[in-house]
Amino acid sequence: MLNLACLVPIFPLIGSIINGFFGLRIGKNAVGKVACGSVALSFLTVLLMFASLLFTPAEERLFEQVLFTWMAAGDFAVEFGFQIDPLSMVMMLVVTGVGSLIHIYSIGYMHEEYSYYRYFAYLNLFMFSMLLQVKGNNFLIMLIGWEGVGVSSYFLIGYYFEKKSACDAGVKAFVVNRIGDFAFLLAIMYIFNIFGTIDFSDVMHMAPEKLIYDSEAVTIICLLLFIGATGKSAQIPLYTWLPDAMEGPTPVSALIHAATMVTAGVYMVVRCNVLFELAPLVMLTVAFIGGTTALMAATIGMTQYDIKRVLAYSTVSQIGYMFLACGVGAYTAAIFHLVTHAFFKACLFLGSGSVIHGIHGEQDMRKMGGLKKQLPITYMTFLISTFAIAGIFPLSGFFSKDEILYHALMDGNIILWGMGATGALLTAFYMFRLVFMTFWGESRVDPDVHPHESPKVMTMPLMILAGLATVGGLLGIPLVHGWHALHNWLEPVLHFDLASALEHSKHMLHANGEHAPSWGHLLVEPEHNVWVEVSLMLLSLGIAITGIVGAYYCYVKKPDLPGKFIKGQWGYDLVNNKYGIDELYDETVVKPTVVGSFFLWKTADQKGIDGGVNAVANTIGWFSKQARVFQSGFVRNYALFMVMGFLVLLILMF
Amino acid sequence: MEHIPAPAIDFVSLAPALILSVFGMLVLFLDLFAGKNKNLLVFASLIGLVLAGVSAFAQSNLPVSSFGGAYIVDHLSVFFTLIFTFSSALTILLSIEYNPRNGIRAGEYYALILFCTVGMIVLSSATDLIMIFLGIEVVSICLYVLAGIKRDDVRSNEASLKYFLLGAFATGFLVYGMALLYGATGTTKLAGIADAIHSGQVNSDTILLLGSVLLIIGFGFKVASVPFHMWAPDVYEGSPSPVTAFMAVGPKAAALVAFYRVFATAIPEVGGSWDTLLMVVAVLTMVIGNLGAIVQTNIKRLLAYSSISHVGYLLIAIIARNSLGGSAIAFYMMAYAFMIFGTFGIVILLGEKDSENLEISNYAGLGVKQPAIALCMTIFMLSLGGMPPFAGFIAKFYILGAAVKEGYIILVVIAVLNSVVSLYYYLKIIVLMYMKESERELNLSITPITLAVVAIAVFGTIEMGLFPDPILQLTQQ
Amino acid sequence: MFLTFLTFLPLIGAMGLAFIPKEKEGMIKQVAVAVAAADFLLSLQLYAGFDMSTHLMQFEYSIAWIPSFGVNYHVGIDGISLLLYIMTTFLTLICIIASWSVKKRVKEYMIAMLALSTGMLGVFISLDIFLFYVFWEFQLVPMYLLIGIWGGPRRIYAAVKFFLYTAVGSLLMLVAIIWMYFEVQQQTGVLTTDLMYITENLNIGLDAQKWLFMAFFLAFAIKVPMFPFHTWLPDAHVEAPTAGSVILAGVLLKMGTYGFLRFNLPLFPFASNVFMEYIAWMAIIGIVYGALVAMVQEDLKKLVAYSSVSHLGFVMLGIFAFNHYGLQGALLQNLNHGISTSALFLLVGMIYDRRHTRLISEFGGLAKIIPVYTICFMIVTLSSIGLPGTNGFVGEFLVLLGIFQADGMMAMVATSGVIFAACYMLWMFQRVMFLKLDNPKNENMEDMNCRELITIVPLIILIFWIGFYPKPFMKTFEPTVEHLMTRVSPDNFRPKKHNDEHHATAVDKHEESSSHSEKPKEKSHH
Amino acid sequence: MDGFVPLNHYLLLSATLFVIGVLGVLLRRNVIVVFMSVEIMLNAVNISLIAFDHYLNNSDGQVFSFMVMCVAAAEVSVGLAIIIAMFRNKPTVNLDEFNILKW
Repeated sequence: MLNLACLVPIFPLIGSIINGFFGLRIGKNAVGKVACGSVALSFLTVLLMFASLLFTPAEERLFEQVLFTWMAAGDFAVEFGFQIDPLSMVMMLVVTGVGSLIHIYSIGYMHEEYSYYRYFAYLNLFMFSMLLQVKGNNFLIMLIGWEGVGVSSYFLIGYYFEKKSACDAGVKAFVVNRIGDFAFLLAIMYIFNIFGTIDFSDVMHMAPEKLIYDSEAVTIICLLLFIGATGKSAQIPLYTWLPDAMEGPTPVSALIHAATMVTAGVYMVVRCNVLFELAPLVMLTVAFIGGTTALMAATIGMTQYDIKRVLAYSTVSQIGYMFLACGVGAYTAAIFHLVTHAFFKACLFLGSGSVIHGIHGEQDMRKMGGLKKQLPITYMTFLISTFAIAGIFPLSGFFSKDEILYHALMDGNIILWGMGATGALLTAFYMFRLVFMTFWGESRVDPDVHPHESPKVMTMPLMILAGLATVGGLLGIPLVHGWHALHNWLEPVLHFDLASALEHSKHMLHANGEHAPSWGHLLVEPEHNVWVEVSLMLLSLGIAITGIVGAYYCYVKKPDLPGKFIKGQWGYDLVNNKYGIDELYDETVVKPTVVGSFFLWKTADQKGIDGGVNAVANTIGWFSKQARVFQSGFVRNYALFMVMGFLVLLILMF
Repeated sequence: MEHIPAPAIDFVSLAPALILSVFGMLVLFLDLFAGKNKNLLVFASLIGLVLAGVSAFAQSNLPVSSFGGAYIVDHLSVFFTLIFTFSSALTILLSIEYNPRNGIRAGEYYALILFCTVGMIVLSSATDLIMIFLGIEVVSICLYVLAGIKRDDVRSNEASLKYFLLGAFATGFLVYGMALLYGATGTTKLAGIADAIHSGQVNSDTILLLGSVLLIIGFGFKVASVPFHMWAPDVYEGSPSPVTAFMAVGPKAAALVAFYRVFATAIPEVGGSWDTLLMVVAVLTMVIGNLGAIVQTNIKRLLAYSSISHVGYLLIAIIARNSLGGSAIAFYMMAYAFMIFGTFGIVILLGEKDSENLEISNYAGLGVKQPAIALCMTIFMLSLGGMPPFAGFIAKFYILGAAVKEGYIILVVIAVLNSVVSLYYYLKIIVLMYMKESERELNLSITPITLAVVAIAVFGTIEMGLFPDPILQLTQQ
Repeated sequence: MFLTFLTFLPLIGAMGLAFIPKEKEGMIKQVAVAVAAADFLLSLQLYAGFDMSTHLMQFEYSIAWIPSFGVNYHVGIDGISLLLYIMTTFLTLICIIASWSVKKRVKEYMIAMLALSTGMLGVFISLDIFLFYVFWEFQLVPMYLLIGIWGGPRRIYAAVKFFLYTAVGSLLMLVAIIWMYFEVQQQTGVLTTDLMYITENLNIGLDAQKWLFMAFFLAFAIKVPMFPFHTWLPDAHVEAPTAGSVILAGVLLKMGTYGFLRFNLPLFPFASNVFMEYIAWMAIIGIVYGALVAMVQEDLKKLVAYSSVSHLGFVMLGIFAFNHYGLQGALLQNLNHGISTSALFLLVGMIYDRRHTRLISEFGGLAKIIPVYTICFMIVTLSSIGLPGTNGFVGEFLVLLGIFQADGMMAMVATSGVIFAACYMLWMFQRVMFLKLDNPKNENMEDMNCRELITIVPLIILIFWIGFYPKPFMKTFEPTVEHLMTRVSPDNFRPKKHNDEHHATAVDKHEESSSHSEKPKEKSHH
Repeated sequence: MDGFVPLNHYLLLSATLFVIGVLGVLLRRNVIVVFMSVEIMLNAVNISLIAFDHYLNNSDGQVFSFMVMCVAAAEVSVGLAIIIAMFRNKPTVNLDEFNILKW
């Protein structure tokens, strides 16, 4: 049953090829069917595989399928193979599941588009690469998908390619991602350098023996990997592309820039958890970067008026949470949040899409308001998801976020928890600000636009996702040991024996004749304290409600309050234009590169090198012009030259 | 009564020279009856040349020396005899259509060529200073006349005058050098000189060295090496095209052989001191030759300068002073003969009734108008530039090889860099032919015999480039 | 013999063309295509008959050519040359098809094309230095004519520059060749220019090796072209006709890298090791420099030309990584560049045919009117960026992997080229294909026609084929590279091996260069 | 014995004559004079040839000098012919007026 693995990515690929090359001929209807059909097919296959994986005993839940050897040079050989284990299974379920919903939604959303086929070709291509990425059994296959999704997102962001902003956003996204990939590539090479293989299972298996705990090598590797992750998952310092990526069609934002692609980084970190466990320094970095990103993005989110940008920043911030979780070693929590986030954030984006669709492409919240009557379904689903993301019991967001915060406090420290908690507060605030500004209050929609609820094909996915957002929490019921389904499910992947790893490290250090520091304290497990957890839950619930109330107060009770409050605050301005990070990058990186290149071309290349080459030629030409002067035509000069030559020779001779 | 011992003379080995002299006189004699139509003379002289060429191989057991070692016929001289007769024959073929068109009616023209060839043959096998002097003078005097054979043309006159005056001037130096050499070593036989130097019976080294410097001037003038080259461009330009071609190949080759014999066989020991001089001369010759050629707009002048630079390469072979050098020169001159006669054949073909069309700008658009001729010209240019797979490349490889073998790497590097420069102006002609549009229409009269000469030359250039082995073997004996 | 036949078939074809009256252009084109196609299909036989298990020369044929010089006509192919050879025949075919739109002097054009093909093929098979040199110089001429006659406005400047620039290098190489020729005669008494023999029997002191290496290096570095010697390339590319650029990028540049593998490394292994680091850094500079300069070009062809500089930097880097991954990567990258860049030039040529300009600023928004073209262009662009799944990635990754073994720092700088590549290619793509179609001249541009598709599609297929399943290509290199490694791998040059005094100087300099590549060595043996 | 003139004196004489001839060629404009200077050079050479001959007492020098003489004679005839032929087209003997061919 698991042998179907290879089929999963094939379906979307075929779909994409059909749509890409024959899309125009077969007509919109067929295109939609092909696209959704292919993804649905792979979703079904995944379900089948899930079932069969479910019924294999936990310790045998690792299945590798090798199709062929991709590249081989000397002892370097990469198989083109897939790895099916609980982790990749979760990802596949999310990707194909949410993916197919969004495909269906797109049929409705994009139906006026001329190059409808192009859109679906790209979207299928994305599914293909995303699946490759989560299923690859070694780093390079992952990299194929990793860059594949990058390209497809480049296409999809630049889908409206006649808008300059869209194109720029696309290029920006791709290039920034490339910076991440650059680090990722180096990491892979380094890994091969040490392990002699880049196969996930082998590397993870060998890591404890080959790498010394907290040694330079492992730190560098993990750091590089993490940089790669930040590129893909829009974390500080490489997050700037994601907000711009909202230039793409909304379903794309939902699928790629919320649910699946941007979480690839998290997936990768979790996939390499063994390595990260060995690099405590990097772990700490990850945690802090995650926390900071969560906080900062949230603050920016509060100030934005473009409905999609608010969501974009919230995405950045939520992924920050996931990294925070990874950083403190709570991988389950990270994946858990990844899943729930996929649900509610996809729902939110699709909802916003439906809103935009309903009021004919308006994205500015200041031109919305009071839409809950015209768009009831959208409103309901949107509200549910908002509650979920704000972390209101018993919606999915509550559980996942809460678990992260708990671990942040327990395995991390109070600062990390503080960041998370503040982030939660802000999240609740800006999300409800969004809801209130969009759906409540009196309508600010310009009069000649008549908002209307979206067709069923669009609302249906909304409802499904909202449902998932509601019940998703059940995956990880806290408090009671053993009820945490996701935790049990992922256990075989995340199992890591720190003690033995440390032993190995000690041995290796002694082999090198160095003294191993005392790592005893690392092995004491903080005992699972139910009461702390409960109190934390209540606390965070409180925080969330505070945020909501705050938002209600500012945007429903006294809508004019924020305006007064923020007037002339330099802090607000700073946040409002995103801490000027984009400008900073422009000034420090982009411009110098371009100017420098011009210098290289115009001065170094044309004047310098080529100038030199031509100078040689010209010099010769000049000399030859001089040389002919001697040929004066006077016999006596010629004779003179002969005599002079004779004298010169004499001088040389004697 | 005592009787004077007559020097041993091997007439068979002298056959080429003798035959040619006889035929020369015959031609002069026939000229009396020939009247307007010179075909008879042409025919006679061609026969003479062919016979001479054939008879060169008559002598089997080489080397043979006559006149008490003043005259030696060895493989080198046989091969060169071949080059001479061949080039003279081609010259005559070229003249057949050129002369009437350009108002050269003198019948002695052909006789002079034959006599000149005799001189070259003598020069190439002379092993005695006197003999060398004699040969050089025979050649030069014939050439003075040939250069000015277009009596009513001022340029032709000027050419011959310049050539004559400077030639005589140079002869002065040459003879003086020979005199000093003779004085220093007490003999005029090259072998004797070599022995004298070898066994250290030299009366005065100063005189010896002075002599060799003077010789460098003398020979330097004949082969047109810087700074004794200045006559060349003017004379080449002024003289009738076939004569120019003739001058560029035959006499130069002869002088080179003599040069080689004197410096490489007679006074190699003092080489240590004169090869620096020769190197300077060689480098100057290459550089000035190429620099001069770049700016030329007149094809004949351009070729004159290019031939100067080629002399530069050939001098390298003399400097190398090894057997390879001699055969390298031989091969090079053979290849060069093909290229030059081909090129001049085309130059003549492109002449019009009224003008000779010597401006290279007239070659523009030839690639379209006369693809075949353009192709041949391209081949000659590339071959002159030393590009494979043509004769010029093998020749250059040979020469450079001779020098590298003796370890003159720097010299060789300079040479190759020069040949890059030279490529520039050879390419310039190709550029004109293929990449420029022609300004004016030429009313060409493509004449069969000249075309045939070009064809032979093309064949030779390619053959010696692709399958040089037969000729290499000839030279390497 | 078969090789000889394949090599000279185009030339024979060219001679045949000479007899067709130049009015019958259609017939001339057909004949040319027929010859090229035949040559290509037959050359596939080589792959079929190639024994992948040995590094020895195959299809070897040797016969005395100039006995008195000891020159043989000795040809053969091994893993290094096999694919280059086939690619040459392949690209010749593509180019001749692509030159259907040539109007001016078709006959000469086709003749030059076929003659060129023979010249290039000869370079890749000759195993006699003299023969090699003959071909090496011979192919200059047709290329020179192609640029000079059918090129753009500044074609003459470009052509002459191309010719002389190359000549400088190759003539110095000639001196080196002659030197070795006599050296080997002195050492072994055999007068020969046979490469195999010289490689086996000539042993040269380090100082001499250095000089010879430099001479050969100059010739090949100019051809590649490596960083400071590259300025002839943009001019040549910009002025050359489409097919000319394709051949130039696809094959002629490869002759440089091929030269390094065939001559510099096997003949002067020690010197190569001494110079390794400098050359590696030159290559890296080339990578970054080419990419940066490409970024700001206004002319499409110039942009591609500079990108070639960057890509070939990768190839050189791979060669001078001196380990298995690097060499294989380099060889593969050689092909990749041949495929991707040729495709790029073909595509640029197509819009040039339609609009007679190559200025990026003249275009924009083409994606709307010529979708098929856009797709092709996109794919090729991505492969040139080195996207995983396309051919570009496999080669680049192996090269980088190789250099990483040698020196992490180098690897890091070199890898940054990947980022810049994305920048300049995508930026160019955006400015040409995307944005508003605001230039009315572009509005009625028609999409690719069947003939153009025929030229592009095979290349695109190759792009993905190598991208996803490079094995059939890479396994041809394996044994040869293995053999080459045993010759040049730095650990051959331990101090103990060289006890003569002048080597002692090199040894310590040589230590660090070797110490880097400890790891691959010990690995490639377990 | 007395009355014996050492070789060097002859050599010096011939050298002086030779230089005179050279200077004549370099300095005089008149074609004929230049031509005569050349002849002087040749005769200077003859002097040294004879001197060497006498000094080395073998006859090569004399032979050589005879050769030089007749060659000189031949040159004279040809040279004068050329000058006359030229004079027909351009009635002057000023050497500096003959420079159509240059550069």
